[in-house]
Order: sequence, then C-alpha cells, then structure tokens
Amino acid sequence: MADSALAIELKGISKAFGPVQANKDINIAVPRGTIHGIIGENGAGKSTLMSILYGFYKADAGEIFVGGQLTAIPDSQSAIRAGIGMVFQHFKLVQNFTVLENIILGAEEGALLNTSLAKARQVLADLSRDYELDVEPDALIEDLSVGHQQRVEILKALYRQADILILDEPTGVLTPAEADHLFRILKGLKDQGKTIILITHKLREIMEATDNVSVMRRGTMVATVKTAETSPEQLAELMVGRKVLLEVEKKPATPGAVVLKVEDLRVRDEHKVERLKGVSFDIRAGEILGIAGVAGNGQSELLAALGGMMRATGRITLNNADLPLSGKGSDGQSRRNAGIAHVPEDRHHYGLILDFTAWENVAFGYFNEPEYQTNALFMNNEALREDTRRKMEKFDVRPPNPWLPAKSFSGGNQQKIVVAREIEQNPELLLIGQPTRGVDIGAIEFIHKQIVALRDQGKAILLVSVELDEIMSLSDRIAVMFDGQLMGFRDPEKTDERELGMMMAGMTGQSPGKGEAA
Amino acid sequence: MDYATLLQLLDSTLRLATPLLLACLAGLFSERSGIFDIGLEGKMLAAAMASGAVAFLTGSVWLGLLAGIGASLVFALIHGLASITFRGNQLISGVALNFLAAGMTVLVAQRLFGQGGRTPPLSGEARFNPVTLPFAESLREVPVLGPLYYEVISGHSLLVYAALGLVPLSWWVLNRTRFGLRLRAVGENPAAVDTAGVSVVGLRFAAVAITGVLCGLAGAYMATALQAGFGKDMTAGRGYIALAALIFAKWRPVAALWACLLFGFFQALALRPDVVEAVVQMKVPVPFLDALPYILTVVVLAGFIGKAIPPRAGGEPYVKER
Amino acid sequence: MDRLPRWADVALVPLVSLLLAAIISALVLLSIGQSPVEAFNVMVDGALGSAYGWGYTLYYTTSFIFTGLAVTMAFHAGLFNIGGEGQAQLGGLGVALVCLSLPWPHWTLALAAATLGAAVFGAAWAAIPAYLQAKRGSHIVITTIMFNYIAAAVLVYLLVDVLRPAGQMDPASARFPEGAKLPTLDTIPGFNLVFQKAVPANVTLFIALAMAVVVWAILWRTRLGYQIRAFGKSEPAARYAGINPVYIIMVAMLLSGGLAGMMSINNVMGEAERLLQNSSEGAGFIGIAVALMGRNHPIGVVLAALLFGFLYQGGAELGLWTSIPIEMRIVVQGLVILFTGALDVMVRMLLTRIFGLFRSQKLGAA
Amino acid sequence: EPAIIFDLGGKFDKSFNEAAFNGAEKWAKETGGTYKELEMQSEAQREQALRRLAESGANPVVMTGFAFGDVLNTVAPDFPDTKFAIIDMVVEQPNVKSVVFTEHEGSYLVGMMAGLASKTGTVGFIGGMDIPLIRRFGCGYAQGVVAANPDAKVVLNMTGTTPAAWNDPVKGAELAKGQKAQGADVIYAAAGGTGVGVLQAAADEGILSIGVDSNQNGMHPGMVLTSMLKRVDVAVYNAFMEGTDLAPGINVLDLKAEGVGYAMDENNASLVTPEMQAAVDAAAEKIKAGELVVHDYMSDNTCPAATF
Ligand SMILES: Nc1ncnc2c1ncn2[C@@H]1O[C@H](COP(=O)(O)OP(=O)(O)OP(=O)(O)O)[C@@H](O)[C@H]1O
Ligand SMILES: Nc1ncnc2c1ncn2[C@@H]1O[C@H](COP(=O)(O)OP(=O)(O)OP(=O)(O)O)[C@@H](O)[C@H]1O
Ligand SMILES: [Mg+2]
Ligand SMILES: [Mg+2]
Repeated sequence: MADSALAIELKGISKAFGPVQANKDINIAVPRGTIHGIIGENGAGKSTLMSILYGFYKADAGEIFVGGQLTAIPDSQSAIRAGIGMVFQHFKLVQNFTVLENIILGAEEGALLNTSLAKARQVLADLSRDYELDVEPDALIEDLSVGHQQRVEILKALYRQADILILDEPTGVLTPAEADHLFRILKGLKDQGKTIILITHKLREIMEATDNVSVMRRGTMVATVKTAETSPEQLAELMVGRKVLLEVEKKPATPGAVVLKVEDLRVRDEHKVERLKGVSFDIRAGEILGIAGVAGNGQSELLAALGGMMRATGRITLNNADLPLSGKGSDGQSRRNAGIAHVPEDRHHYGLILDFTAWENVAFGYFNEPEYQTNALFMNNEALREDTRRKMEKFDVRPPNPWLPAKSFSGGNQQKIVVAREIEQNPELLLIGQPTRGVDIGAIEFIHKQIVALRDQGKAILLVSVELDEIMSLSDRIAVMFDGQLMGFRDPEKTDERELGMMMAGMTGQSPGKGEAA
Repeated sequence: MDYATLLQLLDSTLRLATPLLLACLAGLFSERSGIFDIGLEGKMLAAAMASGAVAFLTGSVWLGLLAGIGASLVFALIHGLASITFRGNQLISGVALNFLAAGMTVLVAQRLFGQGGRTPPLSGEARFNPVTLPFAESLREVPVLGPLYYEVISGHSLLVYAALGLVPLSWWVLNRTRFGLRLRAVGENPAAVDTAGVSVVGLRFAAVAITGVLCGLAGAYMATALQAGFGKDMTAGRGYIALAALIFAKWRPVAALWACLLFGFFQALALRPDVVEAVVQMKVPVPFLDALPYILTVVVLAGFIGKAIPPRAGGEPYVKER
Repeated sequence: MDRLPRWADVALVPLVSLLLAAIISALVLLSIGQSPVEAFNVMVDGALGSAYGWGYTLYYTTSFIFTGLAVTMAFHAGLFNIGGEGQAQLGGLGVALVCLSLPWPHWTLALAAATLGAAVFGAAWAAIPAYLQAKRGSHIVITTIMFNYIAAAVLVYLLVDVLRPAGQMDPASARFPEGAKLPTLDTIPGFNLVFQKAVPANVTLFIALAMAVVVWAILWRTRLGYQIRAFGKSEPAARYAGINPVYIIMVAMLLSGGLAGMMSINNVMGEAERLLQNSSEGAGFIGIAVALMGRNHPIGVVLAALLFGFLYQGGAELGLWTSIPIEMRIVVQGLVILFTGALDVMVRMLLTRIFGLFRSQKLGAA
Repeated sequence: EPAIIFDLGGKFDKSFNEAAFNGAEKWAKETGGTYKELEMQSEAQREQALRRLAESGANPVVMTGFAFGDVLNTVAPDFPDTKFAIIDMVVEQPNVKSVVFTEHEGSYLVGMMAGLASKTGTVGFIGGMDIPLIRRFGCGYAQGVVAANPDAKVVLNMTGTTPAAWNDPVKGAELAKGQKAQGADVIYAAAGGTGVGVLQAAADEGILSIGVDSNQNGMHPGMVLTSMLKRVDVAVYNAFMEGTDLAPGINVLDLKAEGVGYAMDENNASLVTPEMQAAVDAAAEKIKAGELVVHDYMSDNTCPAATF
C-alpha cells in the first residue's frame, strides 16, 4: 500500500542503455514538503532515474507512485500533469525567445497566443513576488545570465503548477552567490509545501539544504538516510563503496627553474565577453600548480589558451621562449612542438575521436611526430600501432587492443588512453583538466600516480579540477580562480576547504599563503 | 522603358513569382521546424504531374489540385520518415527524393498518356483560368493606377491570389498562434519542446506535411494555371530558386514574398533581354540574368548583406539526451 | 542498440540497401505495366552482354569513379559536396581550353595538360564555396547547389558567345585537334582483342583507377588524410589537436573539386572531343550515390561506379529497346541514394534486429 | 529495319519531332514494317544514340535536327555500310542524305496571312533557340507580313540560346503575353515544344497564333490562324521508303516540291477569308515560278524586313 504522505515513490525501477545498466531495481520514497538530495558518482544513474520520473525515458521495469497513486508517466506531458517539474542540468530554453514565450511553451491556453501571454505575464508577476524569482518577462533568453536562465526554468515548472520540482545539478554552473540565492528560493518553495528533489555532487550542499538524502552507486540505490543523522564521510563511503582515501602518496616537491611564465593573459569568447581578465602566474620544473574554482570561472579558457585552442592576449613564455598567442604558431601543433602536452577537460569532445581506433587516437595531436613517419609522404602506421600497444600495456588500458575504436572503451579506459598519449610524449609542461572526471577509483589512483611521477621527473604541471579534494591532494601549490581572475595562491599544507571555498566565491581568504606570482 | 513595358514585366513577374512563393513558404515551414528540405523541387514536380494528369482525366481542376497535394504529401512524408523517424541525413534525403520525382513523374505520365512524359493539354474546367477582379474593366481608364490594376493585379488565376494571401497567413500562424510558437521552438531547440511535454516528432511531421501541401499548390499551379498540362521536368529548378529565396529572406514570410518577387522579376527580365539592354545601355548576357538569383543568394550566404542564420536545430535529427 | 559486426556494417548494409532499392524499382516497373525480369535482362544484355555494351559501361564507370571519389574526399572532411556537377562542367572548360590552345603533337602531352586543366578548373570552382564555408560559415551544401546553377550559366554564355565557332549552330566548342584524341580501349593493344569496334571507354579509365589508389593513400596513409578524417569526425577535437580547419576545408574541397573536374578528360576529351553544354550529364550527382553506396571507401567507390555504369548503360538500352522510359535509371538512382544515404538507420535497425534474433536463438539452443 | 532519332523536345512536341514521328508512322502503316526509335535526353548522348542504332544494324538511320550534324560527321565514316539521313543540316559524307527545307518561303506565306489577319497592325514572332536557322523563319515571316501590310510592325523574340529553348512552354507563354501587351494580335511560333505554350497563351489571351512544322490548327480550334507546314513527315517517309538504297547528297524540299506550305482545315476555315487565301496562293505561285524570291537569312546573315 502506497503512502499518501509521500510525494513520490519509485518501486523497482530498472533501465538499461544497451549493455549499460543505468538503473537497477531502484526504490526511493520522497516525503511531501521536503528537500530530498540524491548523490552519487558520475554515471551512477541519477539523471537517468530522474529522467524516467519526468517521462523523458521509459523505464524497462518498475512503478511510479505520485501522491500515493500509481501513475503511468510515458511522456513529459504526463509528468507535468502529475505535478512534476524538472530543471535539467543543461537548460531547455529557446535562446531567441523571450522569457514569457519560453514559459508558456507547451502550456498555452487556446490556439492563439495573446490570451496565453497576457495570463502568463500576470502569473509570472505573482510568482516572482512570492518566491524572489524576478526576471524581466520580455527579455530574450540569450541576453540573460546563467543564474537568471535557471530562474526561468524554475518559473516554467511553477507556471505549470508543479508540486514536485526536480533539479539536476543546479549549482554546477552557478557562482556561489547565485547558488546561495537558489537555496533560499528552494527553502521558500519548501515552505509553501512543494517537494524538491536535488541532485548534486557536492556534499556540502547536501548537508546544508536537504532533509533526506539518497545515495546511488553504479546504477543501484545504496541507502536513503536523514541528513541530520549522517556525515559527509559516511555519504562519501556510501557513494564509492569503500573508505575514501583521496590522499596521494608523494614526496615533497623540489621545484626547479621556472618553466611556464604567464603574464596578463586575457581571453574573449565568441560573444566578445572577456572570460580571462588578466591572469599571471608561473610554474616551476617539478611542480604541480592546481587551479581550483567553480566551473565556468575561466579555467577552461585558461587551458584552451595555453593549449592553443583559443586566441588570447598577454604573454606566455616556456623555458624563457615566447609563445605566440594568436596567429601563426599559436595552434595546438605549435604548442605540442614547444613541449606542452594537454589532457583536455572534455575527452569526448576534444581529447578523442570516438570513431577512430585506439592507435589512430594515439597519433591525435602528434601525427607530425618524426617517429610516426615512413618518409616525407607517408605515415608509419605500423610503428604507431606498436607504440600504441606499448602505451596501452604501460597504462593498463583494458582491453589492450589498438584496433578497437575509442568508443568501445569505458570512460576510465578512454581517459587512460588520453593521459598515456600526453604523458608519454615526455612534455616540458603538462596541462591537465578534470583528469578523473567520470573515472572509477582504481583508475583515479593510477592517473594520480602518473601525474606525480611526471612531476618527479622534473616536469611542470598545470592541474585544473573542480574537485577540491583532488586539487588539495595533488597540488604543490594552489591558485583559486574566480570570474576570470586568480584570487590568490595557497600552500595546500596551510589551507583548508573553508578558505578555498571562500576564495572560490570571490572573497579573499583570511590567511595569506605563500607562492604569490612573481 | 515605357510604362506599358513595365506593366507587362510586372504582370509576368507576378505569374512567375507565384510558384517560387508557394514553394518558398513550403520550405519555410519545414525549415523553421528544423527539417531542411532541398526536395522542394521534387515535390513540386510530383504535384505538377499528378494535378495535370488527374485534371485531364476527370476534367476537374479541383480534383487535380487535390491529387497534386496528395502526391506532394507522399514525398513529404517519405522525407519525414527518413529525417524524423529514422534520423537520416536530411540533405541526402532531399537529393534522393528530387531524383525519384524526376524519374517517377515521367514514368507515370508516360504510362498514362504515352506522350513522352507529357500530359495532354488541359482546357476549360480542367484548368485554373484567369480571374478578372471587380472593377478591373471600369477602372482601366484611370491614369497610371487603372492600367496597373487591370494589367498587373487583375487577371491572374486563383492560385496567384491564394499564394499572396498565404504570406500574411503564414506570418500570423508562425507568430500569433500556439502552433507557430511550438513550430519555431522545435526548430530552435527541440529539447525545450520535448521537455515541455509537446511531441517533437508530431510537430515536425505537421510542419513537413504543411510543406507537402504548399509544394502541392506550387506544382498544381505550374501544371494547371501557368501552363495547361504537365511536361517533363517542367519545374526547371524552381524548387532550388525557392530555396535560394528562402535563404535570401532569412526564413521570414514577408521577406519571402519580396525575395520571390525579386527572383520572379529576374525571370521576367531574362525573357526580355531587349528591355534590359535598353535600360542599362549595354548588352547583358541572358545567362547572367538566369544566374542572378543564385549569385545573390551566395552573396547573402557569405554574410555580405546581413547574416542569414538558419534555425539553430536545422538539419540535425533530434536525439534525446540531457 | 546492439552493434552490428563489422563485416555486416561494411558489406551487408549497402547490399541490403541495394536490394531494397531493387525491390522498389521492380515494384515501380510492375506498376507501370512492365516486366522487371525482362527489363533486367535487357539491361544485362545491353550493358554486359557484348564488347560494345562493356565499352559504354566502362566509359560511364570511369566518369562515376571520378565523381564518386570527389564526393568521398569531401565527405571524409565532413563536407557534403553537391557541387560535383558544376565542378565537372568547369573541368570540361579547362579541358577544352587546353585542347584548343595548341595543336598537340601527341595525346600523352595533351592528356597530361588537359588533366591538369580539368583539375585546376574543377578545384577553382570548388574554391569559392570552400572559402565561404571555411571563413564565413556559409553552408557548403547550399553554396555548391548555387554554384551548379552558376556554372551552367557560365558555360551557356561561353559556349554561345565565346567558344562557338563561326557558322556553327549548336552551342558547343570547336572540335579538338587530332593530337588531343585519346586512345579508346579498342586501340590499345591487348584490349583490342576484346574491343574490336570503336567504344567510348578510353585510357582515362586507368587514370580513374589510379586516382582511386591515390585517394586511398591520401586518406589512410598520409598526415593530410589523417587530418581530413579527424576534422570530418569532430571539428572541436581537430582544433584541440592543432588541425587548421580553414586549411583542411580548403584542401579537401580543392581535391574534391579537382577530382570532379577530372571526370571531364573522360567525357569531353575522350568521348565528345569538344565541349558541349551540360557535358557532365548528371554524373556529379551520381557521384553522391556512388560514394554512399561505396561507403566512402575508394574500393567501394570503384565497385559502386561499376554498378552505376551498368545501370546507366543498361538504362539507355531500356530506353532503346523497350517502352520503359530511360528515366527509370533516375528512379533507381534516387532509390539507391535514399536507402543508402537517408534510410541507412532503418536498414541498420532492420539488420540489427535480425542479428538479434539469430543471437537469441543461439543462446536458446546453448 | 530503319530507325529514327528524335531531337530534344521529344516525339510528342506537337511540332517538329512529331511531324517526323508521323512520317515514320505513315510508313509503318503503309508498309506494315517496323522501325526503331530513340528520343534524345541530353546533348551529350547524341553520339551514343547514333552509334547504338548503327551498331544494331538499323539502316537507314534518320535523325531530326541540325544538332546531329557534328556527331554524324564523325560517326558516318565508322559505318560505311549504313545510310544516314539528317534533317535541317548539311553533312557531306558519302553515306549521308541531307534534307533541308526552304523555311523562309513557307514562313513568308504565313507572314502574309498574319499581315492580312492582323487588326492592330502588329504581329509577333517567337523563335526557339536563337540560331540562323530560326532567324530564317523569322525573316521570311517578316517579309511576308510587310508584303501584305507595309505599315505592319513585327515583334521578334527568341526563347533562348540553348537547346532548352525548344522545350520551355512557360517561357513561350510569357513571351506571347508580352507580345500581346505590345499590341500583337497574331503570333507565329517557330519554337518546337515551346510553341505549345505560345499557342496556349495566345488562345488564353484571345489572339491568333500560327503553328509550325506540323499542322497545329487543331490544338486550339478557331484560335490558330494557320500553321507553317514543314514536311518533315514527308522527308522521313521518303527516307524510310528508299530504305537501304537511300541516295546520298543534299535534298532541298522547297515550296515547289511541297516541302513547305501552310495548313488549311476545318479548324481555321472561319479565320481565313477566301480573299486572304487567294492573295497567299497568288504569292505562292509566284515563288514557285521564281518570280518572287524570298530572302534567305542564312545566305548572308542579314534580313531586309527585320532586325534580330
Ligand atoms: N542516452 C543514453 N544512451 C546510452 N547510455 C546512457 C544514456 N544516458 C545515460 N547513459 C549511461 O547510463 C549510465 C548512467 O548515466 P546518468 O547520466 O544517469 O548518470 P549520472 O548519475 O547522472 O551521472 P553524472 O553525475 O555524470 O550526471 C552511464 O553509464 C551513462 O553512460
Ligand atoms: N552512451 C553510450 N552509448 C553507447 N555505449 C556506451 C555509452 N556509455 C557507455 N557505453 C559503453 O558501455 C560500456 C560500459 O561503459 P561505462 O562508461 O558505463 O563503464 P564503467 O563501468 O563506468 O567503466 P569506467 O569506470 O571505466 O568508466 C563501455 O563499453 C562503453 O563504451
Ligand atoms: Mg547526470
Ligand atoms: Mg563510467
């Protein structure tokens, strides 16, 4: 018998994507008027579960109860009718429509627009007042900030009279101030009797905002606990399945001469918005500089500019030689020739060609290397395959078959291929972004070891990661990035998550660290 | 150029612009919903054949029109099946359907009439005949405007006026109705429509069907109004000119009208090299006039006269993802 | 969705597509009251049943290899070049200008120069759409369509007002000099044992086959080809790897246009021996079907070109000896493009399901 | 077995090619024989078509249209045992018969008819592809018009410069409407399949038209003044009759030989008064007798009565 005090109850939900079992016999109950958190590693199946609840995917098996009633949700229309609203990780807004048009889309009254628009304007005014959700109804979405776009998404759900609101990783793209504002809004909604399901990776947010929390691991639901009765440590253990020891064993650094020197680096995006606002730092041989920060504060642009993927201004020198920042000699090939290797943040989008075989991917970016050529005309594919086999064995890529296309390796193994390719080129400087995103614990440890080993060979490493733990445990020096600028440098031994978190939110930490830019 | 010549050119322009306009509006609906359609030509051709054949066989132009729309719809739905249901390459599908239509029309017409892929000439009720607008005769003597009204505006077939009427109608549907809002949205961001609980597939099929209907009108106009019967390859690339006009008009209905009138005017001019020569005081090669719509479209595409930004989701099959 | 085994993906998918196209074609024939069996017999007999038939089949095949390779080359760079038709016609112009410019002493010299002329003119016609795509993001499909029409207009103008000899009525250039006459297969020792009468298939066939090897080598054995393929698979990734998009788009399209242009040494120099209006006769478009059918691999392209050569010669024979209009071959062409290019997902789903059935049966039996 | 190849425009163009088709059909009906036929689809196919028919043993091979001239010149020597006949073009080969017509004479007669029938004093001429052959039609026509009515104005248009101009009824119709706007009330179409559109538009607009090559009077009864007959059918019929004994050389079919003329039947009986017919017939007799010489545009590329 289902409980009518429950807003949502899912029973025995399973979903497979081909060979991948994304959800396995999931049960979860969400009481009415609560904020319910869901955590889990990348790929644990959180988004899949919520997409099933929202009618976006169809479950292979299982039942959904809304307000105690068994409810079939074959499509999003049914979910909306059942009072469920969802704010996706990637917003579903029409960029060149106005806020109002986006809000009524799919929920229009009658075949003509003018009545719907007039009504929506009224409702919107009320909602904005009630929930601190003010947006300009006639603004185009493309002119709004990310935070405001998210408000539009929430308003969309509320306009459809959602009682149950699902938010999938809502803070990943927000500044700390915006995130705080969001949580205030969510509290307000909860006070009005709404039920909220919040997916996040951030234990801090779970602890601060939720009433209950469910933990998913590898497609299964491992536990649901009251937030007040748990601790971050316990949640982390539940998430990963064993005690998390993100400490990397490493000797103290012995920094040598300056390898990379960056001065006043500035980057504009295609909309001419300045994303890097004058960044200066340097990295020495045998040193890992970690860049911490909330995603979207310029870290990606920093890697792109250094890796030759984006035009920039300012000055960078590698071992005292100037590198051009635009025009000839500023592309990825030139950077590699100069001795910069680059593990990109998004391996699917940049680091690999998924349809290419492993050996073709090992030549990716290095197709001009002399050892891969037979003569001036032809490439030496045989040598390339041999080299690939060697690298795959060394980095324990499974299966070590150079002929397999990249897409048939799991995420962790794909990442190992990329890391092997870049590290094995024996670069002067390694740029490495989100090295362990979507990678399992075993592979994380392996990759971390490789990074440290490279450092110990006296190479310079620039590490960018949104995982603070990773930054803390790997870096010899930490810089925090906020709004396209570096907020300061810290010694990992002499700082803590609190201080870094403050800096990531745009506030200068209290204790001055060592290692400022020269 | 004297006034009479100008009127004659404009009269010709209106007739020649009509199939372009109908096809252009047809393409507009499909492309605004995110389905590229380079198969306008094929649909027009199929419609022209079907309408010519049925109008001849039944003696009724209206049945011919219906048959034309039906034939065009079949091609439109195959395009929908390929590009919406099976998420195939929309451009390749369009190319394929153009070939299919070019061949099938001749095969069928040859089978039916044995006249080398032609339908027999239509007459009387089997054709859309010119309509004389009210007061055309009596106002004819009014200086300047009278002849304009009589020569240029009056005296066209019903479909010409229908095409002109479809311009504001299309604008209104796109901008003032629920369907239009959703249609535009699905061409810009289908995921937004999907998560709003509206069927992307349904909307796109609706749009593709409208394209079919309008191409049907365009083809029927060719065979039963502009001409009296179908002839092999009678659309002669008009589907591609309509496509060019659509880009030229940046996917907007009212601009489409002007683009089609402009391209129709070029076609009318190409018939009168003597007039062109008299006006520009120089011999202009006719092929240049023929190529002018394409050249202008390339110039627009190159972004020299404002940038033509197609619907953002255009050409991409919709695959669910988060 | 389960993946298909590689051999099925490479061989079975195109074959099933072809089969579907053939079935529909047969239905079309039945519906217009013709016998598909008889039509097929006429086609086989006319295209493959005699040295004469082969002479034409191979002649068409030669043209289609060039245009198929042209489409393939662009496809690997992620570019859909529909402009083969215009590029081929401009290539014809190049051939004509070269052949008419000198009283060529020997065909080998003329061929070398004409090949260059064809490639350069074809490439030049592809250059503007390529540049607009690379630098201004203008959709190459639309610009190449427009350029087909512009090419046709340019040729009409040149043939009517510039190249037409005085006193000639049809819009065509003058006849090429004797020294620019290419040996046809019936004049080549060895081949003349088979081809005893004049056939249009000529030495260009060997150039086409050589180009297939060259294209294969470029795409899979050189750095340039590696970059083209990488760029075609993923543009952002190519940027990460330091592949210059402008360079790749330009080079791939110039090669593509050059290949399309080169078909003109077959038809303009080898057969017509003068430049005619619409000399390419739709071969540029058939290149799309050939490339799709051949799975964008030179070996596949050669085989598909042979198939289409058969289809074209067979179709001409249909027009000659039966009451089936010659347009039948356009229908088949459209169907092949539809099934191999636009409904390939459907075919693949179908096959996957069939394979799935086999697999579950095997499991059940085990 | 004889064979015939129709030019672009097809055998059902109601005009030039259809005349040839009728000749072939007449032969088939009378002799009970069969013949091979082929329609051109594109410029580049001509040589293949010719070779294929010769190869298949067809003899004689008849082709309609000047455009075959060049390829015939190269193909004929390869098949010395096959006889060829070409219409509208002179090809000097030992096994080729070239049939040409004096279109200017026939056009002169219908021009007179137009001049006499016109009430506005303005008549039109719409040619197909702009080539000297078609100018010969236009020039003869203009001379006839002026002979009947010295004050008359002749509006001349050509449809295009490529063979596509033979088969573009849409353009033909637009040109006819344009000529009507310029005052023309009789329009002569010498444009193959394009003429279908001209005659249609003229009928729609309520003015008269003149057909060409075949008798097109019946296409719009009461609206087609007459047709300039060019007896392509006779040429084809004769060639088929001669069979393998086809005599090579140039064969000029002129007015005297009844190779050209104008058409009278019940469809246009009401349009042509006895006086008109008498005047035209008188001129025809003079031409046959050599008393009246109609200037041939192709003889010197000039025209005394019109400028192109
Ligand atoms: N559309 C899809 N097709 C195939 N596989 C999918 C699809 N969506 C998700 N998966 C797979 O299902 C599994 C669960 O993915 P899901 O996105 O639900 O994880 P998640 O917990 O939301 O991860 P993250 O924290 O990265 O968002 C993953 O292995 C993923 O690769
Ligand atoms: N979206 C997808 N579409 C197709 N196949 C997928 C998709 N996601 C994952 N796979 C395939 O499913 C298999 C398992 O992938 P997945 O990434 O879930 O592995 P994993 O167990 O998480 O391994 P790892 O920890 O190394 O990432 C792999 O072969 C992968 O290629
Ligand atoms: Mg997720
Ligand atoms: Mg994984």
